[in-house]
Amino acid sequence: MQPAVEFRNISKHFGHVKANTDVNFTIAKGSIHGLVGENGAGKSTLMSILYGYYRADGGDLLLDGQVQQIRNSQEAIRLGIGMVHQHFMLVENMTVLDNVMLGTEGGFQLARHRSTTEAKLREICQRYRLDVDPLATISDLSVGAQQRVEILKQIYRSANILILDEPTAVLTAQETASLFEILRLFKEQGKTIVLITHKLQEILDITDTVTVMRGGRVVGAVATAGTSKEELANMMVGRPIENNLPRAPYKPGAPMLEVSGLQLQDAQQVKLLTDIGFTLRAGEIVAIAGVSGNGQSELMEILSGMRLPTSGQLRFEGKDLPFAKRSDADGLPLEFRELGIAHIPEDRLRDGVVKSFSVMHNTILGYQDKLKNRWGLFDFKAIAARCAELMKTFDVRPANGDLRIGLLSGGNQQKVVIAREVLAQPKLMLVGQPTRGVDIGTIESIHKQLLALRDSGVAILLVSVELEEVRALADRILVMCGGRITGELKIEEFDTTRIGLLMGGMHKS
Amino acid sequence: MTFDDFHFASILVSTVRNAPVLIFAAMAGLFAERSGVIDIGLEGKILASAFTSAAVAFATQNPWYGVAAGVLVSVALATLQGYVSITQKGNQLVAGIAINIAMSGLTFVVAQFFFQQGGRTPDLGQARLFDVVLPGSAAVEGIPFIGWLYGHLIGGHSVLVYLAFGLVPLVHWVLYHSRFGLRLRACGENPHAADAAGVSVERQRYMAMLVAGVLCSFSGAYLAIVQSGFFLRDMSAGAGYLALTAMVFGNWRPVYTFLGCLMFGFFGAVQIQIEGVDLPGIGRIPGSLIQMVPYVVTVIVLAGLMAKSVAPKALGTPFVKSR
Amino acid sequence: ADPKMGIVYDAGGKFDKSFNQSAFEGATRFQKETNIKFIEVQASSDTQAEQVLRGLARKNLDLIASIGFAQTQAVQKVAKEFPKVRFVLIDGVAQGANVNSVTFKEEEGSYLVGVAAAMASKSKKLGFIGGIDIPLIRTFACGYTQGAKAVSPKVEVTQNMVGTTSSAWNDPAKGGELARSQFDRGVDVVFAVAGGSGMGTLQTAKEKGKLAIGVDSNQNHLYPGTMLTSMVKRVDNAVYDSFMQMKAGTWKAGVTAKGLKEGGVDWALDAHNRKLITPEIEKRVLGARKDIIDGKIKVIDYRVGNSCPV
Amino acid sequence: MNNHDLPRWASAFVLPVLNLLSALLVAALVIYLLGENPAESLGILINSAIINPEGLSYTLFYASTFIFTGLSVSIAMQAGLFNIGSEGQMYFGGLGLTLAMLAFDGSLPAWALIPVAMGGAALFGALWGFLPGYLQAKRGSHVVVTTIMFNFICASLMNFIIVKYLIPAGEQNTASRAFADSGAMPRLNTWFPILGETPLNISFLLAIGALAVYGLMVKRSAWGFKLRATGLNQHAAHYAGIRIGKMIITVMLISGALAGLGSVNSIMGSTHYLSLNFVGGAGFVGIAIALMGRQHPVGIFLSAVLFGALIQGGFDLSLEKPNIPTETFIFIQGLIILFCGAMENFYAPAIGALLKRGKA
Ligand SMILES: Nc1ncnc2c1ncn2[C@@H]1O[C@H](COP(=O)(O)OP(=O)(O)OP(=O)(O)O)[C@@H](O)[C@H]1O
Ligand SMILES: Nc1ncnc2c1ncn2[C@@H]1O[C@H](COP(=O)(O)OP(=O)(O)OP(=O)(O)O)[C@@H](O)[C@H]1O
Ligand SMILES: [Mg+2]
Ligand SMILES: [Mg+2]
Repeated sequence: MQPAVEFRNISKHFGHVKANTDVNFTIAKGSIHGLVGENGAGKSTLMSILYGYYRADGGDLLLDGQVQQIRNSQEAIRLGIGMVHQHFMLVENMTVLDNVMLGTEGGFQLARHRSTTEAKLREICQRYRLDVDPLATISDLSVGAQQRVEILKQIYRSANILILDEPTAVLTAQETASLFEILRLFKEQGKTIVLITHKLQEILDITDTVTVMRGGRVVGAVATAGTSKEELANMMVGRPIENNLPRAPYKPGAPMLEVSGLQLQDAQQVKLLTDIGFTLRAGEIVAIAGVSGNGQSELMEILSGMRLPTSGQLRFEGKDLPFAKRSDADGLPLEFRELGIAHIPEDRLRDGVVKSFSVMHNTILGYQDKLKNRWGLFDFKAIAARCAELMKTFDVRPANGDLRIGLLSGGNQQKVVIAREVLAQPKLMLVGQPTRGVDIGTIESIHKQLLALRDSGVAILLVSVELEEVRALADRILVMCGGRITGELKIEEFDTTRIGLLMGGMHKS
Repeated sequence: MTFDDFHFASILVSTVRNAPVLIFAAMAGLFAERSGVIDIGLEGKILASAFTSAAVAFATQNPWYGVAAGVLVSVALATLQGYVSITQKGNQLVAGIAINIAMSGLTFVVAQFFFQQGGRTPDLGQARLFDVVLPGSAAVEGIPFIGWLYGHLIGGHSVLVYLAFGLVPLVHWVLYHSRFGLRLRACGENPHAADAAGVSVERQRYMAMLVAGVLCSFSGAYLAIVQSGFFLRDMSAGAGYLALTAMVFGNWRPVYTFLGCLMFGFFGAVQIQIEGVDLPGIGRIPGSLIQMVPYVVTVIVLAGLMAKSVAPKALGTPFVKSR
Repeated sequence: ADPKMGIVYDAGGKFDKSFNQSAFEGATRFQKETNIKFIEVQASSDTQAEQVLRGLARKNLDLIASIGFAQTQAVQKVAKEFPKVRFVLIDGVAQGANVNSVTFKEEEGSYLVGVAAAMASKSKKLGFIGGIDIPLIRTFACGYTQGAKAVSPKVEVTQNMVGTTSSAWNDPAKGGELARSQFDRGVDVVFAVAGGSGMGTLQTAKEKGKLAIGVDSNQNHLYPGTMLTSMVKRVDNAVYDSFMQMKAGTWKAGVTAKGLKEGGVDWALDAHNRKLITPEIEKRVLGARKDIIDGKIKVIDYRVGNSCPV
Repeated sequence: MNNHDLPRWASAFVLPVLNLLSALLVAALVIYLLGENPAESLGILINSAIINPEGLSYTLFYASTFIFTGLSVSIAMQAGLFNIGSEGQMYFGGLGLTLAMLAFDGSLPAWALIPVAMGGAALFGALWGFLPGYLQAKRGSHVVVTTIMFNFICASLMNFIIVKYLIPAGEQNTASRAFADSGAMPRLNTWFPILGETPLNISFLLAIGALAVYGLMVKRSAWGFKLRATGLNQHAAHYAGIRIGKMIITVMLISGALAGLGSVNSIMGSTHYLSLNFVGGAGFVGIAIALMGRQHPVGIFLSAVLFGALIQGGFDLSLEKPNIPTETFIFIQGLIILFCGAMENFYAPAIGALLKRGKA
């Protein structure tokens, strides 16, 4: 049978970065094809070429055996290609309906087609069991729901070839499962699907064939049935991945952070956090598990000084955190940092880095006052040396401190942020979604760093929606739902089902 | 002071007459900016179309040729601005400011070259656009209130005034209820999303600039061939910037922007009325201080009442496919 | 040899429909009659005024006419540096043995048009539209009001200024809008002293069938039928005379204030407004004119005490 | 962003020169259409603006003011604020300067009077920048709108103050009295007589100093880092512990002070009195300069000199060629801004192709 898609010698470079070099492989019609590789391996670039977002510098692209020139997304859409991008392609201040209609309005007058589209969407939601309100505004939706909107868009457009670029990075296990249900349905309908993910288990669970990329080239293509996580990891990273990282025995020290009666209400008096209380000790990792959007982000913002709580007691090393007498949180994160609290924010692009600053400048962010000399000036030689050192230790690639950080792949951006915060030698480390969108090699190194930090006596509060990650790192687990802590477990008691129930708010009180 | 000194009727009529210059320009700016292109070049386009309209209306002795020529020139400028901002991906503020400065000079030079009157065109005389008298105005003239309402507030304006006021619901409809508007807003908020949905961002932005060019030209035409009856150097006198202000004030939404324009028109009219009048408790405010009434009011309203303004997210950033 | 003449306009430029233009006309008249050319320059800022004056002085000009009070300090300074060059300053007073300062009694001319306006008005409500609120403009307004009140103390004068920046002289839309608003309030004669903005006023008066009064040069011809008269300020004469004196060798330094008597200001009566000026009006205005010249009526100059008696 | 991988020398020198030439080409066309010889005109322009020492001196005199207003706009831009209000801030700064002069020019010697007056200018300029800054920081009022409004308000207020309080009795000129000679900025022709009788004064050196300090602060200091972080990503700035509200207010104070200092050159360097609308658009020119110079000290300097040269050269040219009104140079300014500031990469693809072919 003709393959649905064939890449022939596709190459693409951005400036001096060779994102794709002589890529050759085929995707069989009606199959689910996995695409894996380290951060920056060129997966998104390749798929963007297929979707007409970028144009290849060289090579041919064949659809159903025909060479096609896909110059822009319109042409790709016309050819029946749909893509769910790594970063959401949604207009935040519009409704789901408008987002779906965008590009497929069906006429100059929107009203004519609004109601039919809406009806169709509701029907699709029902058929595929997607929980989305067509009339909701995107900015009000959780990331999971936004992901569902992206899927909904593609179903509505009934693409024949569907590209999904890391759709599961922000989904919970249940959400992932239901997405896969949909993908299987698609496959039954004869559609071709390309799935990019860093979670090898997912590859094994759903794909038929896998292509592995590294450094812009294809380094392997195998049938899923005949491979294993280890083999894939080996191909991706070039070395085996350790599954169980070594860690020192659990010996918690003095209480570092004591939280009790913490409340948070927003301007509309909606309760975001209710009665949060827990203690975090030196040398332990406490993970907060939960579906995203259940107050974890707000909790982290408060603990890092980015937001003021409504009430509650927060003590750090036995002393109250300096919230009192504050009318706004302006400048507070700096005070927290000076106390020894470091923070790896969950939304690194928004909070963690200044995209148009160089990598080197980003390694200063938050510590600018520590690094200035007595004239208030920077010694850029020393800072560049520090940055080079840090890029080496944390294996940031490319190791060029003068590059705009926005040009680095997500995983490498994350490494820079983590390196920066670790380097500050904090007493308490707040870590939000440290490995979202990060490849397995990098995950391993990030996990190693966090464990080393724990072993050296730092208290770590980890927020993660990945139960795998929680299991790999945590000493104790708190589960949050609806702004409350719904349960606590020791790592020995780890039990996916029970945690899942707690995450859903079903707990015996 | 009595209520009679404070000619409310006259203020309202004056508001209606003052507003169109701002309404046309602000609506033009709205299209450009909702598509993601900053339009600080309104002033230059107003000036250029004011000159062209007046010059052509004079030469042909037909105001409508003047209006048409103004549209052409304004659209040409908008296209240039679009070319720089969209295709060249240049700095949009620079492009706009450059156009403002260049037009301030060029209109003078050309006017001087052709008419030798110090950058002024001759009087248009009969080639002006005159006020429309609504049918039956004379009949109701005598009736208190109704006569005024029908004959002076609603009637008795130039066609362009009706166009300006009629434009507002139209713009609202186009922006929120048409395909064009949906795509426009998407391009201004998240051009990457629009692009991924198969909308050509560049094309959409060019179209927005064209619409902006057309609308903006009416502002100039109104100034020259309705309000003044000739062109005079720099006669836009900051109207483009005020229109921009009204738009920001209205949070880039047509109806609120329109209200912003009316507000400027209204306080401009109030300011005329209270000049030299003894206000109870305050006394007579010196003329030069009265001039600042509309601006002070704007600041107070902005600072006191408005929520944070939310510009289109992609405003000012050329669309480049990269991270 | 012929004397070398120069003329320096201020920021308004030689086509300002106001005193710069008038100066230009005077110089042109001189050139036509004598065939002696003159150099003309516009100084857009006070710094430039000094630069220009110095530049012209270095070219060994014999007489430089500086138009507008903004050049006062520059004239004073450069005149000191170049004692051989002579300067005429229009509208301002500068010290110096080689400077002739010419000012105008705008209040006297304005008084006359005030009289005419008050007589012509049916509503007894008069309007005044100035460019910017500065003493010179207030002087016009004050003289106008004095004249109007002399006809009848009951006459009311509504005053409006166009703006506060230099665009106030180039905003005919606002000039027209101010007129409309005054007409709405019952005004039926309006006096516009606002450069290019005033053009909007005159035009609106035409449109609304109300009377308007022009300023500086005779603007009666612009809208015959609604132009009641113009308050002419003979800057052209001042420049012309000065140039002529230079040619004849009778030029003298000093300060001259030109009023009705000296032919510096006047009202304009010509074929264009003949029909509007009734014999009564004409009689009354001419009477007032004579009284002022004879010193029987003293029109108060706003600038002297920075206040207006009426 | 989109430099087409040109070598540094090409993007830093060849492109700007080509752009400038393009602007001049259009200008030449206009001059030709006006009936004059473009080459000759350009010769006069360059001679009287750059080559002739007195002309150059005037060029630099105008540039001194523009550097200050350009810096004023630039520094606010670094924090992501578009300050359109430099015009009003400079105007108000002139008032501060004048009040200091009126109070002290009879009593203080020059070495004390000049700094005090400069302090007055900076203080009043800062005050006029403070209010929009405060409203932006605390109330979220868009600084573009408020600064436009404050320009208008300033014009009215100054009109009122000058006419009501500052015009000496019986004077016609809408200006304050002239200040004592001790309040004059020392002129550079004292040391360099070749400059002739021109107002170029030590403000020029101060402007250069301000550029250097600006460059140092923005690029090398921790404060500048915070400033730019605030401008580029407020979320990240907040995360980094930068006090955004304070930063906005501070930068608007500095921006206003810089604009206020622009009045020192105009008033103490040249006219020695405060007159109505003395700013004459220098604040708006500052916007063009900041944008064209890309907020870089060298860029600001070059653009300021270019604008100064156009004013000076254009003025002289219009003297010699009555067919070319001075307004022509306003048009040419616009063209230059367009070509050099907004179409900076117009020739990049062509140059890139040329270079590639040369290599192959
Ligand atoms: N628009 C761009 N400009 C410059 N460089 C880019 C651009 N897009 C991608 N790159 C670079 O190209 C390389 C491949 O990037 P790509 O996004 O395709 O990687 P990826 O495999 O999708 O990584 P990840 O797993 O992190 O999503 C990276 O080095 C990246 O930095
Ligand atoms: N180069 C400078 N020029 C002008 N003001 C400056 C400069 N550097 C610092 N400041 C201001 O001086 C004050 C003290 O500087 P410093 O950098 O210590 O501020 P800070 O209190 O740490 O501010 P933040 O809380 O924003 O970090 C601040 O108001 C700052 O904005
Ligand atoms: Mg990717
Ligand atoms: Mg600090």
